[in-house]
Amino acid sequence: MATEKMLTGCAAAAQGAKFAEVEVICSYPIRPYTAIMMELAKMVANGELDAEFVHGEGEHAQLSVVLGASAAGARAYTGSSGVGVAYAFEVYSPMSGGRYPVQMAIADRALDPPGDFGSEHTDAMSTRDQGWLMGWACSPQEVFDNTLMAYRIGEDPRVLLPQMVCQDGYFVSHIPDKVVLPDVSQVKEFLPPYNPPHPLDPRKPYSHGPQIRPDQGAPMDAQRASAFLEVPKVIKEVTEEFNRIFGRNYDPFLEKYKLDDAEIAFFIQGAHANTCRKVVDKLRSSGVKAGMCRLRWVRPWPTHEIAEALAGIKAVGTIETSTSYGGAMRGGNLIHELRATLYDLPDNERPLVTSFMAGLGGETIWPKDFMYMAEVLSNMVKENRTKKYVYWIGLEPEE
Amino acid sequence: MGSITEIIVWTRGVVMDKEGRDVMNGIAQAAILDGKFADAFDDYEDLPDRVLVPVRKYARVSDEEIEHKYIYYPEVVDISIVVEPALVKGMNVLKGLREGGLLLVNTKYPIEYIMKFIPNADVLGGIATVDAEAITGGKRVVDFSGTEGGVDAVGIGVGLSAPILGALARVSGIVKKESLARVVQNVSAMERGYNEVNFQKLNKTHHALSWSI
Amino acid sequence: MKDFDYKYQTFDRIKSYRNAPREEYYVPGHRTCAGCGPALCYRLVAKAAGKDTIFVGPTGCMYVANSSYLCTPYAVPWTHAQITNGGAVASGVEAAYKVLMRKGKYDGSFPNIIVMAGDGGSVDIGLQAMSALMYRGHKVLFICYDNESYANTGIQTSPTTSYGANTTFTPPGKLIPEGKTLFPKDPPQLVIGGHPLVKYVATANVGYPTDLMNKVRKALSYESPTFMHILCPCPKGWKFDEKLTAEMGKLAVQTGLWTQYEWENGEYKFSHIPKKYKPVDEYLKHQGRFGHLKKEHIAKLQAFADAKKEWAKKAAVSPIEVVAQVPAG
Amino acid sequence: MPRNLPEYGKIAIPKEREVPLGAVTPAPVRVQKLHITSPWRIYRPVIDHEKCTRCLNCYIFCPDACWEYNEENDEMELNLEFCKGCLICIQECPAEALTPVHELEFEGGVVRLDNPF
Repeated sequence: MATEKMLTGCAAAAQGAKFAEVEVICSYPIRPYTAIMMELAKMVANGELDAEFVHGEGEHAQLSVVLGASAAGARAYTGSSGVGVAYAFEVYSPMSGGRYPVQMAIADRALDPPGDFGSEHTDAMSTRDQGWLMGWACSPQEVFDNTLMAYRIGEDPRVLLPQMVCQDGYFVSHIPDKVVLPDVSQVKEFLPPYNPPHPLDPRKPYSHGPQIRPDQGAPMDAQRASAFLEVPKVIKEVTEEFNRIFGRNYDPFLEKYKLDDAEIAFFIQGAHANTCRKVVDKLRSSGVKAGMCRLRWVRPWPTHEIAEALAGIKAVGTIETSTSYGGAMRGGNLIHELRATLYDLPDNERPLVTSFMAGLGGETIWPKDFMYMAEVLSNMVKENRTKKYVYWIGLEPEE
Repeated sequence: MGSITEIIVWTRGVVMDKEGRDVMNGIAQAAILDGKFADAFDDYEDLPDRVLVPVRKYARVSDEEIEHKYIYYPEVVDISIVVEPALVKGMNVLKGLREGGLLLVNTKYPIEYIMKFIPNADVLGGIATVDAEAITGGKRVVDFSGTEGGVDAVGIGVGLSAPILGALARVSGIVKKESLARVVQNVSAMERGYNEVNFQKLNKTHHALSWSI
Repeated sequence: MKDFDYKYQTFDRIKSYRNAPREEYYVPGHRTCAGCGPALCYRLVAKAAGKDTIFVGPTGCMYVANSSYLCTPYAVPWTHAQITNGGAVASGVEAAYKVLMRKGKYDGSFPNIIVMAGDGGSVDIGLQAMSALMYRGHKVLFICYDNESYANTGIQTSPTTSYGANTTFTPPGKLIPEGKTLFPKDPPQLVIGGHPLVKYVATANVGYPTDLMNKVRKALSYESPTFMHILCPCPKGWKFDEKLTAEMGKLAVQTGLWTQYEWENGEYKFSHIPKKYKPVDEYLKHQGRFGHLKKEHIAKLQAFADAKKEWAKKAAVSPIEVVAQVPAG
Repeated sequence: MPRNLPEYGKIAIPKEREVPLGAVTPAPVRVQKLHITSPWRIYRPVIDHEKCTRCLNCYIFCPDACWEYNEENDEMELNLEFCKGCLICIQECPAEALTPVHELEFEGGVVRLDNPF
């Protein structure tokens, strides 16, 4: 029977892993994600979850342990934050290239220097081109749901790719909210056991990951790229099925909040969308036609869906919670892909696009900050031009 | 674009790798002294080489600047040089050879005997042999300083490569003997290779190779 | 953790070459050097371990030369690991088998899980993962096949490269005439010294195949992690005639530069101790990597060998205290 | 798409360039026939069955598992398709039953591969 509990994002992730009956877990402590492992450790110690709980010697080892476990045929789970995500970097590509559908929970955190335990998306965003599915949750409930959905999508024979289930450190990972936990039978209906095509099994020997010649490199890369062409279809199917079984109402790729008649819109991912939504309401009540588009999947990037959702809106501002030093717009990551996404819209439907560096290092994005951004966007509409690529919230020079 | 002569050198990993590299580098360095344009490089896929594994190396010689300098594989080959004769059994040493091209083998065996192992010899314009083992006393230099495009610390043509280079100069005229003499360490072995090469002209003709023997 | 009766394999002692299993699980058709010591080691290990085996192969010659271009010589399951993480990937494979067997998803006996890591993948860049595996107590045999260099990339120095070796990163020169100036790490002692769950560590050498195979079998019969350090002469990197691979192994023992032993529950057992040791030069003279050494350098290597002999003598009589004590039971 | 946005494109890997999913390949049985190594050989070890004592040294020390004892005719057999010619077997033979003979002395065994692997 479904139950409702107050859970943090970390606790919700742990519950998701438990309902997914993960078999091998590999931990290493780093805040804020570490609470996920603390919860799972308790479950294993109490016999609530029959899994091997391996204490990795670092994040690189975490990824390596779960790679081995997945290759041997177990459903494997790990996670990290911040510099830990960076330390594991070598193993991301072997994981996706070998088509091991492990799951990594990321409660994001700023990278060093100097040490900063605050939330920022730069850790996970730095790994976005390594062939992993990357989803972003904005609430503990969505963390729980994404955990199950990501396994189902990643383990689909058409996909077989590892998944990152990201949540904002602290804001989601450490603030409890209502989470509906399903009945076990619902999960059984939704998520079949992991059944890899060629596990490391002495009864039927296979070699995993031999060397290839340079001329075999392009087909190998194309193979992963092809899988990503299939993924959107699978995400749609799985989300629909999830909604049906669990009674939720997710759009597969985007949360489209009051976008239909919007003139200005915020383009955002993660926790700050919760504040943003309220600000949109406030703006609406004062007559500003504002809306919000929240990304649920960064990889695969839902190009067509975004273009359709934002077509006709006059000005869009990305809320960047990550850095891309020296990048095309000199700000964050989202604006690059968003501008590329909107490029092919007809002239009369293509929004003006700027970006807001906000929420960096774990700073809160206050409603007043969103109000300021709305003002920038409204001015862009008025002047019918993008004056600047990037606005550093709280750090802008006086004009 | 002028005519480019493409040369492939077949040798064996580690124990005869430097000899093969010396052949390709010797050709290129002598050609440059001749006033020509030339490249020489290992086959990147054949690296790292293993003891006795068949490996390939390439040289290009041209009267004009070489446009496809950075293109990895030659599309066609004009001269195939085999540094260790048993390779003719294992490898198709005439792969990609242009009609009328040259095959040069370091061997003590007579040409007719070597031909037994080359069923596709009808493409050849000429075949040459030189017994580099006999000339140098079988001396092979094993040194890794020149691997991976490194700077060779030992110098070119101390061992087997010297007579092979001499033989090549004589039959193909692709490089001048005088230039080779400025490149190789063991000049007398190179001269002996030049003088002692065996050559048999075959029926096919080549647009660039005119046999000087 | 949980009470579950895992079905483990048992092994007979191999008494002679004829008695060794005929089946090969490391089959012909690979791009290792003619006369490759590590390849011979791989073959003997696979033969001793048999078909219920999973190999984890971190990057190195035994990955690149063996699994060239989508064809591999491993007739049993094998997976590549990064050069960094052989120990961690193997830990994951082992953990998976534990849980899968417990859940009734795998009904065979517990497979042998063997990491075949080079010296770099064991005690240099791979040390952290190897040590963690030993500490956590996974039922894995970690083998360091030691060819004393990063051979796959063209013979660069590693922590087990001998003093005085000419490698492409330690070329002898005017200022540094001996080439490599450092003495090597001691892999088995690294394991023995700090991992309480490890109860069996052995050294072996491709010059002594039966001994090697029996040590592998003994190691595999433990339910805890085991470690083997296997000397695998490398004709390319050491620059000796490729037919001398096994001879180099034997000469290493006969000169005292390599010691054959087992360490079992805190006690040492030595084998192949020569009645009279040969001078180290008998070993060095065949190897081009030492061709540049002067008398004084060779004397240093002789002193190194002598110290090893002394150590072996002492260790054989009275067990040497181990820092990380082995818990009883 | 009503707005006629560009498609992502499709990928068609030609049959001859296909690679297995995740580069996971079936294990070989007895030999890896995709990787014949006879072209490596300069010298072939030739056995004198009279002198051979069946001590199996050649078998046990071969890195390429090329020697096998044939029980039926009580003879050692060499797998010429894979023998690389390292000659360890000759070095380890206590009976001097093996001699190296240059590969070109034998007219058989021509494979003429296009590529070294």
